[in-house]
Amino acid sequence: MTVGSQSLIVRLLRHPSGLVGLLLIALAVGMALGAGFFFPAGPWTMAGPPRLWPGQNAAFLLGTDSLGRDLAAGLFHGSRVSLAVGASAAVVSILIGTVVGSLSGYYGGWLDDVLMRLTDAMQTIPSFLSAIAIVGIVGPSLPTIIFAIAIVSWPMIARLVRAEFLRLRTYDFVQSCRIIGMSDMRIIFTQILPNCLAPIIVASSVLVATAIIVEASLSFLGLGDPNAMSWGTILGNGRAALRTAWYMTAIPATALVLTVLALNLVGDALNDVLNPRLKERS
Amino acid sequence: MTPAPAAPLLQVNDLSIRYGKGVPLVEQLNFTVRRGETVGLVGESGCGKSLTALAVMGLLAENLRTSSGSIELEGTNLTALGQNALRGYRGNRMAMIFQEPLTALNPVMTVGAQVVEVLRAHRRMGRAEAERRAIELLEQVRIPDAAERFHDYPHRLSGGMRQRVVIAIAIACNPALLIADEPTTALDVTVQAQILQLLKSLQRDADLGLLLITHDLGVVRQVADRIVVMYAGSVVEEGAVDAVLDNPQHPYTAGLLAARPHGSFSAQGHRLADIRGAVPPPESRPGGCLFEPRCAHAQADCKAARPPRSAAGQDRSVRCYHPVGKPN
Amino acid sequence: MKKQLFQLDRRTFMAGLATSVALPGAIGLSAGSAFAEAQTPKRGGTLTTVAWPGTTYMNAAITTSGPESFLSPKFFDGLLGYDFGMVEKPALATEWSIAEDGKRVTFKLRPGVKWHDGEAFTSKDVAFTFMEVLKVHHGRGRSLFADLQAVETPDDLTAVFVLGKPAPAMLKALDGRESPILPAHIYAGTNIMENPANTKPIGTGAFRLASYERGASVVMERNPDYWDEGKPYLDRIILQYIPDASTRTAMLEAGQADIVFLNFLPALDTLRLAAMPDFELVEAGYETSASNQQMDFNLEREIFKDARVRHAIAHAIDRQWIVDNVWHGFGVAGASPLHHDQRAFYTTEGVPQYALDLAKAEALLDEAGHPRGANGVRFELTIDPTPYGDESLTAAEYIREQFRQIGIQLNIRTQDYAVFIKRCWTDRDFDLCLYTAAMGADPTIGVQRFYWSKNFKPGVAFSNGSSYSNPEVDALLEASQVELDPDKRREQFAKFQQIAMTDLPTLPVVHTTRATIGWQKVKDHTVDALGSLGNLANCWIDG
Amino acid sequence: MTPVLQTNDLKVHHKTPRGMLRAVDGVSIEVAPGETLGLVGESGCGKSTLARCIVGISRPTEGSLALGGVVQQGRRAERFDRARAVQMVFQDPSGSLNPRLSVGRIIEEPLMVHRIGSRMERRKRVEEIAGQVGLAPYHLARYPHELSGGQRQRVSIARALTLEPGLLVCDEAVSALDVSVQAQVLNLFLDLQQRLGLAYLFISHDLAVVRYIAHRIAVMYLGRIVEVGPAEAVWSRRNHPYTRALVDAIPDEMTRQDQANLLEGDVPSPVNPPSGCAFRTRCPHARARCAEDVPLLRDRGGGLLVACHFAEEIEAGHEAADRAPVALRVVSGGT
Amino acid sequence: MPRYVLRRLSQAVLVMLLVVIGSFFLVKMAPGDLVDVLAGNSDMTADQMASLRVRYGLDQPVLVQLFIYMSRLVMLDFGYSPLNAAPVLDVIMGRWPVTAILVVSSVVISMTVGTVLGVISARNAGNPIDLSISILMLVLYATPSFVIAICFILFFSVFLGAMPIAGFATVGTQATGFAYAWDVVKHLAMPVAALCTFYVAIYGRIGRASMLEVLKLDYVRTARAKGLPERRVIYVHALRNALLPLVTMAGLQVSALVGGAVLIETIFGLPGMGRTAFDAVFERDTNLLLGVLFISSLSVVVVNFVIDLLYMALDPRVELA
Repeated sequence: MTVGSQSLIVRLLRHPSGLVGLLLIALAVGMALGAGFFFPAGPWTMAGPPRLWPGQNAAFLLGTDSLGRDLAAGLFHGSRVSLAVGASAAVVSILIGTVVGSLSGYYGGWLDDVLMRLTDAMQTIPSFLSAIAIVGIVGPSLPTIIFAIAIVSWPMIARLVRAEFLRLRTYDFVQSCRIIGMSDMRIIFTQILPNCLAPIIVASSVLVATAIIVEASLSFLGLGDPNAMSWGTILGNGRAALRTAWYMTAIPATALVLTVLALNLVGDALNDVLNPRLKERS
Repeated sequence: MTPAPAAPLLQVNDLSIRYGKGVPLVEQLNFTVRRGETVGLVGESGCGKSLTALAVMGLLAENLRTSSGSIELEGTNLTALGQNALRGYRGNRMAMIFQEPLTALNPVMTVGAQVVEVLRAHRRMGRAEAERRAIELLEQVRIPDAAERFHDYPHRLSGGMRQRVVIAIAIACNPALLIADEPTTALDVTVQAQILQLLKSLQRDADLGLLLITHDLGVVRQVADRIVVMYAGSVVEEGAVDAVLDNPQHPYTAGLLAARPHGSFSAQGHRLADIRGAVPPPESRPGGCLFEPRCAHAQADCKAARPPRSAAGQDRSVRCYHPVGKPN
Repeated sequence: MKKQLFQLDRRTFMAGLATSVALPGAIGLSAGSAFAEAQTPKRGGTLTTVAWPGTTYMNAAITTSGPESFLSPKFFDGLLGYDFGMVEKPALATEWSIAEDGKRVTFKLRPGVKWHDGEAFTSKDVAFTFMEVLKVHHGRGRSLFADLQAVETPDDLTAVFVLGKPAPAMLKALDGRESPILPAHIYAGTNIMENPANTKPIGTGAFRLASYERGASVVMERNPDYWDEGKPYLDRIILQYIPDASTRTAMLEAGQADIVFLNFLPALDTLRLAAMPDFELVEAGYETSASNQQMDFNLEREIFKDARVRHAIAHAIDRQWIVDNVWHGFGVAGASPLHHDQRAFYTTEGVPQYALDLAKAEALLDEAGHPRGANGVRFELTIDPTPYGDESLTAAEYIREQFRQIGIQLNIRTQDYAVFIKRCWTDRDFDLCLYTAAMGADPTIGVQRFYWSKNFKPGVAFSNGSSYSNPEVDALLEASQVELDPDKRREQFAKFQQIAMTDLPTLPVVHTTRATIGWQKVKDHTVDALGSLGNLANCWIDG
Repeated sequence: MTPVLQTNDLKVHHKTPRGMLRAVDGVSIEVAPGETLGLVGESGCGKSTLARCIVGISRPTEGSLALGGVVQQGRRAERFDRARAVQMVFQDPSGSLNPRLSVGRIIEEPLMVHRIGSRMERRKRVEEIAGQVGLAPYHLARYPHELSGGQRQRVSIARALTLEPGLLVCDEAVSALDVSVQAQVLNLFLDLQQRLGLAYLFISHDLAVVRYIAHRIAVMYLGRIVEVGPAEAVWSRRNHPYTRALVDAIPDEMTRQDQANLLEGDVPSPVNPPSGCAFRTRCPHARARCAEDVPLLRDRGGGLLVACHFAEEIEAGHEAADRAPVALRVVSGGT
Repeated sequence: MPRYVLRRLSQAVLVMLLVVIGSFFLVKMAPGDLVDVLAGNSDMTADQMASLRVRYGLDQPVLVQLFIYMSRLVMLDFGYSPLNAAPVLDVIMGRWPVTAILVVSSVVISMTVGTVLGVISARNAGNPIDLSISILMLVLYATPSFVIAICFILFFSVFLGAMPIAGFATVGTQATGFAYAWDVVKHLAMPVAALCTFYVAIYGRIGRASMLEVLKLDYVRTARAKGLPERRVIYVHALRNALLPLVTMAGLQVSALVGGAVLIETIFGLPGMGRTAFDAVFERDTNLLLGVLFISSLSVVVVNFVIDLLYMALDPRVELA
């Protein structure tokens, strides 16, 4: 559990799926960071002739979309939005989920009952439906989309954290903290939570991946933010030209699939490397 | 109490077990179990006693292997057999009882089904016949209302009852060799006594060879005929139970006996004779005598090389350059 | 592209036609089945088509929404039909005449017509439909028939419309789509909106309802007792509701649908299929549903009160680019508040046009007192594109880019339909809104509502959203409502078009054209101005 | 002297779906300063629940609990004082230490919570305590998983000692250790008691360990104390049939004995305990009266209290047979 | 048993109550209402809109509307769907079976296929078979269902011309009995498969991990010690226990599938609950949206209850406590 002599990154890089995953993610993050440098005009500029196939014109390596926008620029700038949506939605849902799960798991009793029924209710309403309803009703903008994804994702984290708390709170080291007079909040934050970090980190990689897919699905249904170019936006835009210019769909779809794949690979590797259970007993 | 000498039922010769290609966990192990005899295999956690049992059963985890030596059961070398052939022996000619009776039973199958299963795996039996026999077996291990318990799931039974079921499974096919790995450690002391008594009587009735693995010298004294003491993957001393426990020759055996709390401090005012330090992990075992770093009697030669196995009387051996206790 | 060449042709062609009422059947716009060499129709067969969204009712007398417009004419007839160029032709009425003063219109009804349930069709049904249903429940009917005071029924086969003042536009709105005739014996005395017959139609039309799976499909079967003897040719029409446009393409391509009307495929797919030998593209037959994509300036916003700003914006938007890249050629660059299918009135003569000219746009903005700020931005605006279809959003994205070049920062705001309607016409919380709206069979029906100051009615969707008010325009529009002389009406509308394009409260972006794409084997689906919005009684399948 | 621990008719009941679970059902015990009270009983008898109740992890349903003469009200504000009065050492030496904290930090934690001393002072104190329990300074930088079981238990003890409590509750504190290590830890407990005047409530299922370390022994069965008294008196007089059965069941490495009088069956469920004497269902001496009257603890002389209707009879019946070998064993064990 | 049922039931009622209240307020958060949409379609006057609002009760304060809605709900009255010109219950009853069949068959198929793949993978842990299955599952996991759906249509229907693309059955079909069933199977094959892929991957991965974990447990060792054939050890002893986390997953999957069905129903033109909800959002058909949310949540609750029972049947340790 404890990070030993090697740093986490080094251990991830030694793990085959960790290595592949990290490389792919580094690529995506690199695209996000480099977007402004490589394509300073932004993704919206109608820079060239519409529907230019990849390779047809050296200035537009990946071709252009129906409005003559450079797909490469879209892909780079899109990675910003897609990754940002994924990461922020994950952060928000982890925050909510962790608070709910910790309180529920630590205190139990009526608080647990109330919070778990709330969690049940959230999980009972089909989550993608709620996301659609929220985005549809509040209006599609990035904050709304992030909020909608987070609001339907936190129950999973809450359950995970709660289960970890239920498991960990019976551990004697937690009891001993209570015996030395430690306050509940201090126990939750300094004793139990650090020990649930591993499963949360593993889950968060999946969460980011899921959020990216959900955002793309929303865009596919026409519920993307029209002022933010994400991979989902390009996918949605390219759809009408699927049969005439399939590259418009294939390029963002590939980016999407590879990123999600990479996040899952890293998640698997983290799972192995972090070894989230207390396994020291011989 | 001493059994008549008989042909060895189980003979373990120079057995070593390694983790992959790494250091040996168990080294050069030799011991025998005769028909109708109970051998107590004793040692502290990590000494390799459970590994030895699993090696005999052919149940070592995939990353562990027996790197040398042989295990002969009724004259057949088990290490030379393939898994399929070995399967015919397991549960049939040799059987095993595990430490944790709850986890040793499949939680989602009735106890009856788990007994029936082993019968049908090794005996040509119809379902009805197997069920009848299973109930008999449950009765034999003194489970009250056996016919009803037959349909219960393991979690409905107490720890002692579960261990009886595990025993019933083990003896179902009348094995020649029964290996019991810490069969009573997880049980309360009153239940432990019941189980030990049961094992003893079953062993006596069926003329079983019983290999009893335990860390509790008291249990060995009560049940076993011979004792094999292991330390850090090796046998350090073996012999008849009474002889070894009354007159231990290896400092480790003696230390174990002395460390056991006895009497009353408040009344007698004595400290326990502890053994300093801890058991070394396999990768940092000393080159000389394994016990040397902890031994109060260690001398210079102990560091040099592993002491050989030396006979110390009839049926008794010890691995020590400087045995303690009364010479035989 | 072949397609664009053709459209240029058509524009010049139509300019030539502007003064004459179109010749029946003479507008051969494409190699459509309407003009293929005469073949003997074969009877039988099932026509499968796809559409979206699903329908609420099957009766277009109580709603103006799209799905009903397509469905209703199959079950219900109107008094009249229209040949190409919106020339009246008989349907349930065999003859019609207008009194001198234009205040009485007499219809002779077709004898022997039976409702699907066997009851006889009479003038009572006509009177009931107009007075009790269309005047009350039909969105456009309410204003169109506002001056219809009574329908007299001297006998079973005569209906006399009594009008408060002349209504020349009315005669263009009597087809089965716009004004379907309902059976009085089913509807009279009931709550019309909740009458079960709204989804179990009993009409006089060519087809009867065979089955209906709500939201999924409608199956229509041949009405054996149809008055137009021998018709319809088809045994059944199956309409499947398919939400996804690409799926609709796939179905047509895989032969799981025979034909797709009303631009229900992505434009690029339509063009791709049209280039294949087995398919045929027809662009005729949508005259009653001619639509413009247009952009309202909210004239209540201070910045738009200055016409130079509006003109500058018009100069910044290349409408032909939008036609080519957003509509993929299915349309004509916006040049007038009217639609070019309103041939009798449409003109560009003397109508100011705003060619793409970014420099001029910038100059106008400078002149209007909106210099570029430190960051190059003059001011910020928001555009609300209608959430139906992709074209509004895509066009908005283009406009955003154009605006960036002249120093206007444009934010696109998307929302669902309810919010869009509420924002633009109720709350009036918008700068620019971009939508596509029907211009109607006659400008009085479809165009006037956007420019008439008396139709500035917050809360009413697709009313005068820019809050435009020009007494001269009001006078012209009001005069044309009652003008019986076609030439005078034409002049009134010509003047209107000139003023409207000068004031530019609303920028016409694209005059859209609609298309039907189907397998070659489907014949005669578009034989008049109503096309697929008619009854498809002439349609047949070859082979 | 004021007892460091005094409970009076303490009860801990839990609601379960099957009914009220009477884990602790009226326990009155006392521990004097510097004294070791051994508490024995089979699993499920309520000894751990009692321990948790004493250290404040769970609350008593009824009865009173006084630590160092101060009656505990169960308020949150009491927790600092309680922590200074009583600490606990747990069974599982790996689960009782936070795997993410260094040994030094674990030992320091109580001082930090109680805001005792400056950083440097705390460090010094930690090293001092670590030395007391036999840990070297270099151990303080290690993490729990890098230590052996015995060392981990030393860390647990060190942590319990930092607040200098008068009483340590040791719940099966040596049960998970190997015999050789167990001896080391038991010796440590004895040393600490002598040096610091600590009192222990020493809970174990292992009667031999308890007899060795305790001044007095209490035997618990189904939530109640059935026998309590000086260690040797309880061990050798065995006035309660349950105590007798426990002692008889210990397999002794020194002699081979015939286990003739074994208890039958298992401990009944504490949800539906038998009427009258809870032990009667397994008791070889049970009679009609046992089903009706709940036996109360009675003074049997010599500080021995026994809850059995027939204690006199049982002691008399076995006196002759039992005394001799017990005495012998004590002598021979003293090597 | 009754005690357990009672407790679960009260939990379920509470959950449903939260669902109703939550979805009601969500829907009411929306700017614009049904009447705005109707007005957009029918050129209404402000007066007409006002009177429509009175008719649909939209003029009342939100809490009053909630109270009215809930009191009607008790009598299973979901109100009227103006969009469909029919009572909400009628609409839902027409659409529910589509989604139910879609979801149930997806759960069953993905669980079966996923488990089989997971077990094969676990038994071959570390070798090329395991590796290729793991890679396949990763790809299935990472590919959004709508991408897969589109590929299916292009390949099986357009390219091969083999599969019907849209609908639940051939429209206007006269087929009955087996022929009808086969027709439905053909229509649902692609949607179900597209809906399954993600979950095949999930089950496969969980199944593999769970199997590997179970194979390490003591009772599997006991089973081996009994000398049972390996097949029996795997499929009788290990599998049944390894299934438990998969069954738990199925409970969550049902809810997610109903949501995921939106995309699949959209692409395959299936008139199901998901698409209905989607349209209801955009047409502000509040009653319909609430009804769909309610019924789909209720279905999820019921299915979860059934899954709990199934879990209990699989795992006797879960007592009725």
